[in-house]
Amino acid sequence: MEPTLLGRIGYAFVSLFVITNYGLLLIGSMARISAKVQGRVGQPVWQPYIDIIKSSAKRNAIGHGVMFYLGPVFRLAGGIGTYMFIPAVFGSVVFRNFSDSGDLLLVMYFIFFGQLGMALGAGEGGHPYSAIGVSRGLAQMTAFEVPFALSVIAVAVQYGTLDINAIVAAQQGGFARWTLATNPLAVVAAIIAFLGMSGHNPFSVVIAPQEIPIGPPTEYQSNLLGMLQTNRAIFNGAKLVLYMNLFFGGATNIVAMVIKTFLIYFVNVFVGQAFPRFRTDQSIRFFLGVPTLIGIASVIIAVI
Amino acid sequence: MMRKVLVTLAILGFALALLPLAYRAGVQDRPGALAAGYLDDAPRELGAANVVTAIVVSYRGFDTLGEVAVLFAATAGVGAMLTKKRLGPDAASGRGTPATEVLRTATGLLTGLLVMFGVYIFTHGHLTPGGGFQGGVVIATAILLNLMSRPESRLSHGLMTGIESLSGAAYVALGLLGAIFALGFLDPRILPIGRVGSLLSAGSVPLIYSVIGLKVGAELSGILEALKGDRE
Amino acid sequence: MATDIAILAAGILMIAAGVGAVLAKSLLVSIILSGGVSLVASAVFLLMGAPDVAMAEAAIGSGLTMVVFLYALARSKQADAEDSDERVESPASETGGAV
Amino acid sequence: MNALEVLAKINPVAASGAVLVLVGLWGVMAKPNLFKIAVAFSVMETGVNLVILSVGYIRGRTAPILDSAADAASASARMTDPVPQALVLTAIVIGLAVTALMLSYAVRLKAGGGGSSIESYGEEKW
Amino acid sequence: MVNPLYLFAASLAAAFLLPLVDKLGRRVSLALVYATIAAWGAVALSYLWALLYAGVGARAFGTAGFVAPLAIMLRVGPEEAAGLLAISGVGLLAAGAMRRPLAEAPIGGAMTLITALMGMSGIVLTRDLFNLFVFLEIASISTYGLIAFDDRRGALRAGFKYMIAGGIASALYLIGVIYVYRFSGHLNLDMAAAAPGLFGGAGTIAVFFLLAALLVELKPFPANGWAIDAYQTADPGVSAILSGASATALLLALWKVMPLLGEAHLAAVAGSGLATFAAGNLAGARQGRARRMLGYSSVAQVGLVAAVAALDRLLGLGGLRFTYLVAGGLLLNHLLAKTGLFLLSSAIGDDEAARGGAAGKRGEGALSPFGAVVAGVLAAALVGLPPFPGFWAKWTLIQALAGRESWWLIALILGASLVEAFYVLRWLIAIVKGEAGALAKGERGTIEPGAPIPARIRLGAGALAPALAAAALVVSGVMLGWNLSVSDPLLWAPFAAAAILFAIDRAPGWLKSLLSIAAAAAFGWLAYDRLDGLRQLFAIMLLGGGAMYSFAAMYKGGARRGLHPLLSAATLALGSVLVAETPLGFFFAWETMTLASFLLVLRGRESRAAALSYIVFGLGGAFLLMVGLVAIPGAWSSGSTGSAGAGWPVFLILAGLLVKLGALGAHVWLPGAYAESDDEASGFLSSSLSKAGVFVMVVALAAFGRVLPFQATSMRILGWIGLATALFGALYAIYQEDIKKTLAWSSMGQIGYVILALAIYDQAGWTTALYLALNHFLYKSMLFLAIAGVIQRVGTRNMYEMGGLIKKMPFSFLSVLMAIIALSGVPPLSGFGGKWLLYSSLLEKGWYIEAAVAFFASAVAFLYLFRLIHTIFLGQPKPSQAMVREAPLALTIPQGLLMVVLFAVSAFPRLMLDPIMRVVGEAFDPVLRFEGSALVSPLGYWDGTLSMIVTIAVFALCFLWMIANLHNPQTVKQFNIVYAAERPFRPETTHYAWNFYAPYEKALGFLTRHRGERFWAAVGTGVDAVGGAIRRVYTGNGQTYALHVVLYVVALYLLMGAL
Repeated sequence: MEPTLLGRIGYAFVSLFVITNYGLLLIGSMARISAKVQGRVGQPVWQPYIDIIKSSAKRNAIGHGVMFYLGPVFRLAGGIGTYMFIPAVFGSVVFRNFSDSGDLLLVMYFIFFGQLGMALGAGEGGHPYSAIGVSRGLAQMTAFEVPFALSVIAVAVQYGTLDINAIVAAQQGGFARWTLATNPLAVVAAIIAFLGMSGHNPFSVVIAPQEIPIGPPTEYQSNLLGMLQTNRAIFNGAKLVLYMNLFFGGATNIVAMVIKTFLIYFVNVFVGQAFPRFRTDQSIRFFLGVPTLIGIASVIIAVI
Repeated sequence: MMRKVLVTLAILGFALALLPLAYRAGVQDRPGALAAGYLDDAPRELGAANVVTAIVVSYRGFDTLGEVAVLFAATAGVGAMLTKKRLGPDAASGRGTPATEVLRTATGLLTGLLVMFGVYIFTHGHLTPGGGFQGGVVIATAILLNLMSRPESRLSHGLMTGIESLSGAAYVALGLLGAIFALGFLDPRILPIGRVGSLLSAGSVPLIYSVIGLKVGAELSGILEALKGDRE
Repeated sequence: MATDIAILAAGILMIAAGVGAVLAKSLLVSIILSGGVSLVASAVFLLMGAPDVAMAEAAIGSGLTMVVFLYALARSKQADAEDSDERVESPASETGGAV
Repeated sequence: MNALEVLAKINPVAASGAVLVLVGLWGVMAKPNLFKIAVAFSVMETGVNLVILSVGYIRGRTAPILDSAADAASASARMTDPVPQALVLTAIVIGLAVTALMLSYAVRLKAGGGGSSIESYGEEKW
Repeated sequence: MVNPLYLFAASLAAAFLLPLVDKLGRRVSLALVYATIAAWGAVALSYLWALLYAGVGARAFGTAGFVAPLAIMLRVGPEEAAGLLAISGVGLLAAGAMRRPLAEAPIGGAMTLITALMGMSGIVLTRDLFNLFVFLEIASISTYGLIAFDDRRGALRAGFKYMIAGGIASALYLIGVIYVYRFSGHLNLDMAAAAPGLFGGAGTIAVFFLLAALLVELKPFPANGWAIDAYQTADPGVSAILSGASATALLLALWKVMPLLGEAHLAAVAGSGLATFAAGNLAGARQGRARRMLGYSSVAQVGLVAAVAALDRLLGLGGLRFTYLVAGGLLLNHLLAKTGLFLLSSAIGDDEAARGGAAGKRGEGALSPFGAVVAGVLAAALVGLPPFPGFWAKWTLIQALAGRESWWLIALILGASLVEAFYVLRWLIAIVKGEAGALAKGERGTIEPGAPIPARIRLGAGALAPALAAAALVVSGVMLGWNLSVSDPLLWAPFAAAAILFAIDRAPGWLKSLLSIAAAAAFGWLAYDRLDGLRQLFAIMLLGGGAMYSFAAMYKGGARRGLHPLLSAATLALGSVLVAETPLGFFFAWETMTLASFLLVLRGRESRAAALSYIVFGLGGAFLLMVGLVAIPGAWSSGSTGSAGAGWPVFLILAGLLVKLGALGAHVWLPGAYAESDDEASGFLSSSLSKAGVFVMVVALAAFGRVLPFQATSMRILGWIGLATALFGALYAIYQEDIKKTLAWSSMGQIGYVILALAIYDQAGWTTALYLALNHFLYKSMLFLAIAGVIQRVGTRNMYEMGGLIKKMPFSFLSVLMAIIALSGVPPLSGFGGKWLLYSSLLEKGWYIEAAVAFFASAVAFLYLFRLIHTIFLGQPKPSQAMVREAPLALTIPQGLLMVVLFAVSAFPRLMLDPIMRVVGEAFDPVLRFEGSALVSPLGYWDGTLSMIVTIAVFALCFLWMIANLHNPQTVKQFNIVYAAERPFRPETTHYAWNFYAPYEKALGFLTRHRGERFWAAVGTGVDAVGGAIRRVYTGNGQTYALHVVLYVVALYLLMGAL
């Protein structure tokens, strides 16, 4: 039964609430696991909650102007919006979100919305490092989009549709029907792209300017930082859900979703840790090399 | 070397075109229809004994007008090109080599004679060989003699210009008279045709040839004068 | 046929004079030879039954032209001893540029 | 066709005229002296005049001038072709005009300080 | 009809009496000269009137009271009358311009002038072969005199060479004439032509000599060095007479003897003429000296005219009317343009042989506006642009040749024309712009305060003759066009608008802007009935865009001379491309657009090189288009669709359009043209004018796309071309420091997507293409308008010299922000619709790799877009730009409107897509359809409205959260940052802008090494080398020229024997 508009908005909030909390916990637990692996105690799992609450409560020290304030708004809206356009749980009315706004292409492009706004906001902050970071990030982005696009094309070709629901539907019926099984090359290409997309090692040079402790995070403080932190949770979750839908058979219930996304994230992070950091030009060449070939191969497989 | 080869090739090639043409044209055994027409009609129509003159002055008088114009243009060109100013201060040639007394005396005697001979030639152009051009050259020769015998003297430039201009104008005027009083421009039949072979025959042909003679004589003299370097 | 042979003989004379005029080192000789060509030509014209032309050629082509030449030569102060075949050394003249 | 017939077909005036044209042309192309070029042109003109008149050449005919003895009726039967003669008259005068102008060019060029070879007047090129 | 003999009489009398009259003073004698020449002109006019309007037939006049064959005949027919008029017209113009030298030189100069013109008129009139010789000699000898009359050293040198060649030609002619007499028995032309003796055997050789003499006089390649030297060195007036009047006379002489010619002769004429056309133009390409360059152009043009007349007889191209139109049109065009240009070259001091150091005058500055218009008209006419006679003649010629399938001839003629256009326009640019531009030699695009303003060269009285020639060109061009039934007033509207606006060029800019807008509106209203759905869509972009930019042009004060007429003309020309109904009408409109936009580019500051490559590529594309159009019978006729006859010519059309659209490979003109023109003109070119090419491509593909040979492969290749254009456009854009260059490359890339979408060739693809085109118009307009404001305010185009302008120019920032969101395809703005449509249709079509590359290209676009907005508006401001204000209203108002439109079509995609799909639906089966507000493809769906709502809602939510949590922040100045633990002391160092994408350059810079530029540079070098080799023939040695003449004749003879 088709819910009313008000009902849909209500469901959307529920869905958003779930993903936010899940995302925060995911970050917290991943940091904890990382620490354990490295032999440290690490932060509590709920540390992200504390961070956000603390940030939001703080006084705003300085502001650089309208675009500066709008940057986090764009960012968070981008994260939420991306999630809103993805059906999180197959067949669930609650987690269907607003995926009828558009298909896979809409999601892929809406990812840019937040990034663009964030970059602009940081730009108005006036700090040169933010510009350097954006420059690197965008440069790298053009490169990892290629294998990602190829794997998405492979999926679309394979299932004959760009509709995420339909893609998930086509993968129902056991592991053998997952894209992971039917077109593993596409998954490989997409996973490599994901590392770049998330700025994990070895593609983390993008956020290097922020590591020097005076980058945009210092410009952005208090509630603005809180929004960014919130977004990190939601956006990360949205991307994981998208990957799950495309390559790992989607999820028919919330538990499956949690397990699957957790595993995806886990693999990603720890695969990445094994490599040293690339310079920007190196990572661009890398993405346009082997992963792109893998992507092309995956398309060929899909066509065949 | 290259040039010599090319020149030889060019000449040989040209010969390849020209000589066969000349050979194939051969020798006529009788005049063509047009020539026969001239020969038969010229005396009758124009009263000119000399058919060549009839053609030159009348039938193809327009050519002759053009020919005078050519000479005129050449004179004007030479005159414009070789002025004293343009040739530089030490322009005039032959200064300082005074002519011998013999030449001076002879010139005095001959000038009048030559001019009269020239006039004779062009006034009888319709009867005997010769005509305006040949007569004009004779007159020019007289002037040439004067130039040589008295290198320091100047020709009376104004007089020459006057003769040149007026004889030219007279030529044109005679042509116009033909258009008005006869059948067309340069038509000599404005005067009676007369009897073939007499001096006063062939309509205005003798007149026309006379002004041509004067004009040509004056122009040739002008060329000589300019080449001598006397032009202002 | 006799006329023909006379004309041919005159023709050979003219050609010889013409070649001489082109080849002569001295411009004066050259000019006189070319006048000679005209003079012989006017004789040929007379033989052919063209007295008008013969007169004109003799007076204009031979006589006046020669005078004009001589005047011009005197004007340009070119000594007749000067070698008229002398070339200016220029690379363009060798290749002829015609290739 | 024996040699004599060929010879009879040759127009002697045309032959000498044509060769003279070639000689003149050769002079124009081969001799660099300005005055020599003019001389060569005048040789060529003479040759051209001969060629022109050769067309009017008819063996054994008289000049196209009526004298008191001859009557007009037989003119076309015993006279040569007058047309080329009329043309040559014009051509001769024109030739003189060209020669005079060419010589004044030569004089003027030399007076301007150039050499007497045409090769020294090649500044305008390419 | 007046007997022309009286004119000869009058001329001769005047000439004879001139030395006497001169005693009364030079003024009087010169007046007599002018009166004499004018008399010829007046009589020629009366002849023309009698022949063309009073219905009198051609008439022959006898001389000396006799008629042919005994006497010389003169004939007055249409060609003779026109020839006389041309000779006297050129003569009068030249004589007027030669007033001073004529007054200073001996009277012989004036005398030879009269006889020269009389001689040429005689050549035209006479019907007698020997009389023709006499007049040839009158003309030549007078010319020899004229060349030398004012005693220039160079002219004397050239004159002697001229005489040598002329002497050889005379000898040839005499030999020819006498043997023609021998074999035909006549000297009268008509009777000789009727006599049998001339055809076959020796008669052919006789005619050959005659012909060879005339051809040599017509200055064929390579036997024309003597003539070029004379053109270069004589008084410009004399050069004009030689090039205009003398060529007319000689061409008519050739025309006259044509009845005597056999096939072999005609082939020789055609071959020689075409070779001369090609070689002359190639040699001209290397010329730096203006007069010599015009000389090469002259011999080339005359060669073409001669060839045309012969080709008509050989191939049967269309008979007398054809020859009148083409040969006559080309000749008229040539003689007026060349006369004007020769005289202009002297008036502006480009006359290097001129006495007394005037040679340097040109270096000092640019032409005055009036002079520039005159020079532009003359050069445009010479190059064969509309509406001048050469344009009509060229079209007719190419059409006829295509009808005979003489493709090689077409290629030769057009190729050589292109080379000619190159060097003529290069000269035009040099004289119009001046040698030293207004900008200092240092930083490109910066205005240094001390830079010298170029002096305006005022022509004064010297402009009169060129201006008259230009006016005559305009009038004759319009008449010819009308005659060819291009009589649609709308097609002529651009010229009318340009003329009117030029006339009031001193009026304030706002008035002209309003008039331009009114003109565009009126055009749209008048044309409305003739616009179908497709054309309406494009009319919005073309006419609407033009009007918008005319409005925006008010943003700079002052009269902005020259801008409005050109902008309006270009706008209306775009409109007329839409309404043209015949191939010729269309091509006319197209070339009009090319011309107007070229001048618009030229108006820019440092635009010399850019304008030149713009017009050369523009013309090259247009030529391809033209050949394609004439090769397909019935192309562009309304409603024509694929016929079996259309095959490969469609490729030509497509190739021409790809050049015009700046597809990769032929794009080298694009960045310069867009970057260097005036700022609003750049926007116009990029957002409006480029759509004309899209429009034509849509029409061409709609009509012929289905009958293309190897349809699928061809389309795939076309798609890849578009894709490569998109990718490389974006890649080039990211490395630019110059903001306008960035936008220029971006435009190229966006058009690449349109080409790609068109190549998909189904309903989805074409919907995409039109949607992308409309969107590109929207956001590229916003960008260019905003950037125009920025450049105006900060005075530089280098992005690294800007920064932090968001505080000063918030509205412009907003506009740019909207535009780049749309351009990059980020939802929810309409740009995403384009991306969605593109990928959907690509995937649907099965072009997967293409889709991936397109994805990469569109990601690359982010790079330059972010750089654009960041380095200009964000980061640290420059202290020198502290006083910058928001852009003027003339710019912000259109941007505001465009923003509203952008939002509307983003929120309600059907506003734009419904009309598009209606248009596309006429040609294709539906692939896409709407379900409510969702657009559905077989692969997926997109609901623009819903996604907009969701985005706005989410954004508002986040915004509210931000506001609610904002704890009274302290707003600080822009410099207030912490940088290495200090506040930056010199803010410049902290604005990260220069070489923004250094790592990217390192990684992928090898892709952008401008191979296209290098390729075309190599082509240019090749043409240059060929031209250089050809002109080595011209050694300057008069004797070598004589050798050339003889060798030419011999070669012609041997070739003719071979034929």
